[in-house]
Amino acid sequence: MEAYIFNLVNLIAIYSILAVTLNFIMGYAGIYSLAHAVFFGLGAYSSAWVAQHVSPSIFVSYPAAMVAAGAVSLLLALPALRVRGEYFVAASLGLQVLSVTIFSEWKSFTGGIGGVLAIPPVDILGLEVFRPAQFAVLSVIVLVVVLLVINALVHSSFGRNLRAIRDSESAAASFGKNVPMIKTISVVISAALAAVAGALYASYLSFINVESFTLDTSVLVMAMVIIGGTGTVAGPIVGAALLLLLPSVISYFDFLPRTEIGSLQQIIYGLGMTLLMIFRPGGIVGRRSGT
Amino acid sequence: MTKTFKQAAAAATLACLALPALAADHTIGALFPLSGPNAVYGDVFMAGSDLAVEHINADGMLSGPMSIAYEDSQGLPQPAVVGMTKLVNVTGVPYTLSAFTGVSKAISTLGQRNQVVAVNGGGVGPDLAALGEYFWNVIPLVNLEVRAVVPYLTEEMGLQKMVLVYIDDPFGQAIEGELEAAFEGTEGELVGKFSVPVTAQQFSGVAAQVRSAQPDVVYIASYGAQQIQIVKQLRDNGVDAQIVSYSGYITPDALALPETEGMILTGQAVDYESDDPVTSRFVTDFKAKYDRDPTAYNVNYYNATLLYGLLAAALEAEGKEVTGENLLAKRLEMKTFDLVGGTVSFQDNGTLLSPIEVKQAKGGATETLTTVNVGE
Amino acid sequence: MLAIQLAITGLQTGALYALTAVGFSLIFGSTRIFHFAHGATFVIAAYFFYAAFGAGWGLIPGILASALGAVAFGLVLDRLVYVPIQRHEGSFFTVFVASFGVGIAVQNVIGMIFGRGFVTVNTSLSRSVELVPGVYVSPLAWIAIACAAVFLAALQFFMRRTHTGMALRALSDNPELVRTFGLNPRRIQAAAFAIGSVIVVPAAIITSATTGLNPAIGHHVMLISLAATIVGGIGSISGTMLAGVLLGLAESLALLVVDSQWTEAVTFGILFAFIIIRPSGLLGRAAAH
Amino acid sequence: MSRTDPAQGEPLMRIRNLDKSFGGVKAVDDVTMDLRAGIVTTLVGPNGAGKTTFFNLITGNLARDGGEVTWLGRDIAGVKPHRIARAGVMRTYQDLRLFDGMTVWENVLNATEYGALPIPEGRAARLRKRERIERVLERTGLADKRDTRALDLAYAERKFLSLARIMATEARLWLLDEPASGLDPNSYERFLTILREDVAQGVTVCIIEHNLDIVIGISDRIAFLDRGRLLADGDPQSVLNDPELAKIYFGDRA
Repeated sequence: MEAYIFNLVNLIAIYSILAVTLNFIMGYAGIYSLAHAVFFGLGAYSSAWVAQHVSPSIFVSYPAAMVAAGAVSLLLALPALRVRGEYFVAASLGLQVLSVTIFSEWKSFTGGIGGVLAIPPVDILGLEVFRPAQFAVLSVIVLVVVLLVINALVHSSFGRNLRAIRDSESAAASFGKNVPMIKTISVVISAALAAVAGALYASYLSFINVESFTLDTSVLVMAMVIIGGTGTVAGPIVGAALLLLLPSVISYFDFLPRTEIGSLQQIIYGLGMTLLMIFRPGGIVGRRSGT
Repeated sequence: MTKTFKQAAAAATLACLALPALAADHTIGALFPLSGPNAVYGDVFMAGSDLAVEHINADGMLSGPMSIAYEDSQGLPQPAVVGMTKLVNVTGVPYTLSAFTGVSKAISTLGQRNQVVAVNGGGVGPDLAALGEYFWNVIPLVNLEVRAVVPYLTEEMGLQKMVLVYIDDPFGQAIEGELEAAFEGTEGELVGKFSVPVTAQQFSGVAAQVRSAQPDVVYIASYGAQQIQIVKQLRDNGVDAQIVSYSGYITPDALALPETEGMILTGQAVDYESDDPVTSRFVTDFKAKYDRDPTAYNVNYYNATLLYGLLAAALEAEGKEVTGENLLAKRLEMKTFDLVGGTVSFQDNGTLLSPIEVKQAKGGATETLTTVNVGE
Repeated sequence: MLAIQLAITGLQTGALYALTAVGFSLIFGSTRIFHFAHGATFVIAAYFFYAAFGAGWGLIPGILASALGAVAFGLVLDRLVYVPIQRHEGSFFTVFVASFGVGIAVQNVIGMIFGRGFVTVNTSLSRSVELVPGVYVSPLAWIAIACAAVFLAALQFFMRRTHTGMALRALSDNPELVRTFGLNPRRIQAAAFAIGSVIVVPAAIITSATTGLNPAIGHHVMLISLAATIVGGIGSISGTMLAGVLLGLAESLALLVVDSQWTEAVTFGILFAFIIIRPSGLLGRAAAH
Repeated sequence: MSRTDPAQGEPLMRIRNLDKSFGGVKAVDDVTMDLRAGIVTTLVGPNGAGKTTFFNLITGNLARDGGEVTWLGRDIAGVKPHRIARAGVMRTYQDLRLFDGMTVWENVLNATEYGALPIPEGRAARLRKRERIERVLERTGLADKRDTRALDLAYAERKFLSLARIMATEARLWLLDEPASGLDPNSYERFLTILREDVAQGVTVCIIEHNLDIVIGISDRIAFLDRGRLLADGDPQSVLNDPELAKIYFGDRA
């Protein structure tokens, strides 16, 4: 029973990190990425590879994951600098689909659809953390650290620069801001921190494969941000918790046929997104639209 | 939010979370595809396992009522791992039924780490034999099927040039390896190999490639809805060579497809006519309950479930606790079991041996052409 | 020979892509609504046909049911989702998310009703005949190509020669202008949805007989439509058609070089490259910024 | 603050034979002029004369087709807008382009923050910056609104915020695109006061304006643009009294 709750805590913490980091570029920089799962995946695969081949120490595998994802995120920064709006969404979709193909085909690194098996548990100064309860402590601490980092950034001049760019790119440039540089840095930070979620995920489940890093995941994380509230601190976490609790709550309605639970959950979150956009586009936590 | 509402909400949440504790005395888990393109298998598997539960409970074999907690794997590794985590941590089962090669490989680490037995009756990838002592197979793996069918094709039917169309996942890759090995030192050869992604449904391009390789015979290694599409689209696009597939093709949907007519298929041989009490009871009750003839999958999951009943009953008779660890010890101790199809014994790697039938699809059913003993 | 066969296969696929994409392109180009639920329209059209045809209604009633379903869905979505959102806020992302949500819901509702597996409409028309030795073409391929040609020509005529068509073209540039013509922009928008939805019907029906349907197919349809619209150039109907055909060809001809699991990557690699290098697309007029 | 060199009246920015066309239409056609230190130059001309395009060209927002622009003697061809801004050329926009989601305070503060990554600054520097912004807000009458989002301001307040952003920077050349249009008499008195004070401090201003009271009230020099061509560039009286120019300018109203 406790294990079940800790299990949920772990999943919520991991997805919260994803939602918070996506919110960082979506809510503050106006970069609407549908490729966030790519960096989640990169983080997971890289940390798994490092854990298996170099060292499962958190001080080795996690930074490695961050570096890998941060480097590849330059591919996402490229369209982010060139285009906005619908074009960027389409570009990020393209990147997401391409990455899934590469995740499926680069079998020596990712194991393809068969995935990476038997990933060693994460090692913190000699302590192997894999039991749900211990892991919950780790995942919550990591979430808090990520939150602190993001929060500090958002409230610094960097965060103001991001919001300035979101509101008016040309005016931001007219006030001396290196718009491409700031956008690139924000994408890199977001991707690197999302990779931490991937590293947690890989060491927690001890198994990863491409299915966890598809467009569906990107959409799910986006839904978490939007349902919770774009550009707010608590929104993404509320959204993550809500969407992850939804299936467990639905699965306790015994009268529902087992095979329909998945569908029902999807219908609820699909319609939830639509209704929210019609009646409260700012999300659950967000303030009402300004105009 | 008012305080009462908060309390009510908290209470409701707790009540929800507390439910699994009320589960039946003997609960085992199952990770079957209940939704998605492979859901048809879930129905077939459940038909077998549900009947076994009925029999075990009717016989009062165990101290309390037995039930199965089904989790939907969709036939995919990722949902399966999530389901397995739930079965291990929440439901707290000592024994799970598994299916599909990718699923089984993915959950095996969790099973091994938490000492929970996982029994496969559906996946046939040869590497399923090497997933650790907590992973058992009650199905002959596909290497046996391949080794049975290749000589039949090349020698009996004179079909030398084969093209393989396989799904790009652990199962498909395993088949590819097995076929390569099976053709070594024979007259025949593998003249083309085309992999298709798991989610693909458009095969006209692949069909053109298959045709241009001019094979005598085409081997299809996929599952569920996809393999039906492959066969249909190959035929639609002018491939008229003999088509061959494995036991996974033998599902009601696939046999109903007009294009299936004449295909060569393999599968484990089950002697439904056997007069041992377990087999005849299974065949009679299965026909009565589902109004159709049982297939090998029905048998395998009936057997996998019955195996738990036998092991747990033996443990209870000794006053031992029914845990994964004890179940494993008991299996190693008992070695042979009376299951559907006769008395069987496990190999050391936790896998059952069984003779293989080579059959041909005719009018929505299969006709046995020959039975091959591939045993070591 | 293989190349010719793949080119013909690609042409058939491309014709279907063009037919699907052009509906999205028309809606997006004229109303600027990021109608991600276009894939859902396709799924609805296809399953309505499947259900009606399967129930023995025959071909023509089946097509009518399919068209009716698609148009009704498009109009309802416009009326109940897009118009209310446009009333308080026009941000493309809000519209996109709402539309995405509808797409997810439709996919799962269809799945609950018709099952999540593949379904196929059985017809002898999907059976190929040998055209020249080694090249097989099914009657459906000809039907697909003919449908694409006829529908797209009719659409071009409509856009250039009728009042509503011209108003549609004007709508994206200047809704006020439409008003001064004495036309109601909201009506024109509804017209865009009706036409954009109905034009997926031939592709949906042909797909149901060739590659078969499943409820998740809308996703792929939508991605292809988006890719074709952008590669063709937003706002350009002929650009979208051209891009649809080219993407189909590219996907098919790629098999000469790579395994089939790379075909999707080929399409989206092209899309990604276009966005980076030439965001205005093949025939687009508007710049991306 | 050293705004001493070049001396008053010396050219800060030199513009030579500047050209720009859009699809065959010349938006800016062979314009040559200097923006001189400490001097207020007003660009006048009918709508579509190319005034805003001229701004876009000299701030690097648009690439020019021909000609030369130097800033403090350095050619700024191909230099990115943010570099030109950091070198001391800042502008406002006719449509304001405020950072709508940010508060008044953040808008002004952010206008002074150039670096991509936050650079830790000393306590003293922080205090000085704070005081400077306080002063700017007081002068523009926005002190009470510091925590209001830009989006929620009234029209005149938005115009002053646009000005406040540029006031807080250390720019030496201000390019103001119709900063006073639509202001009530009180507001533009305030606006004129601010401008005079800052010009007295050494700021150089180039301003696009239609309101003749403001043009007369503040200009040291007037440049008259029509259809991209610089028709006149001289002291206010001579330009305003030229009957030919008046005809072009007021033509549509006469």
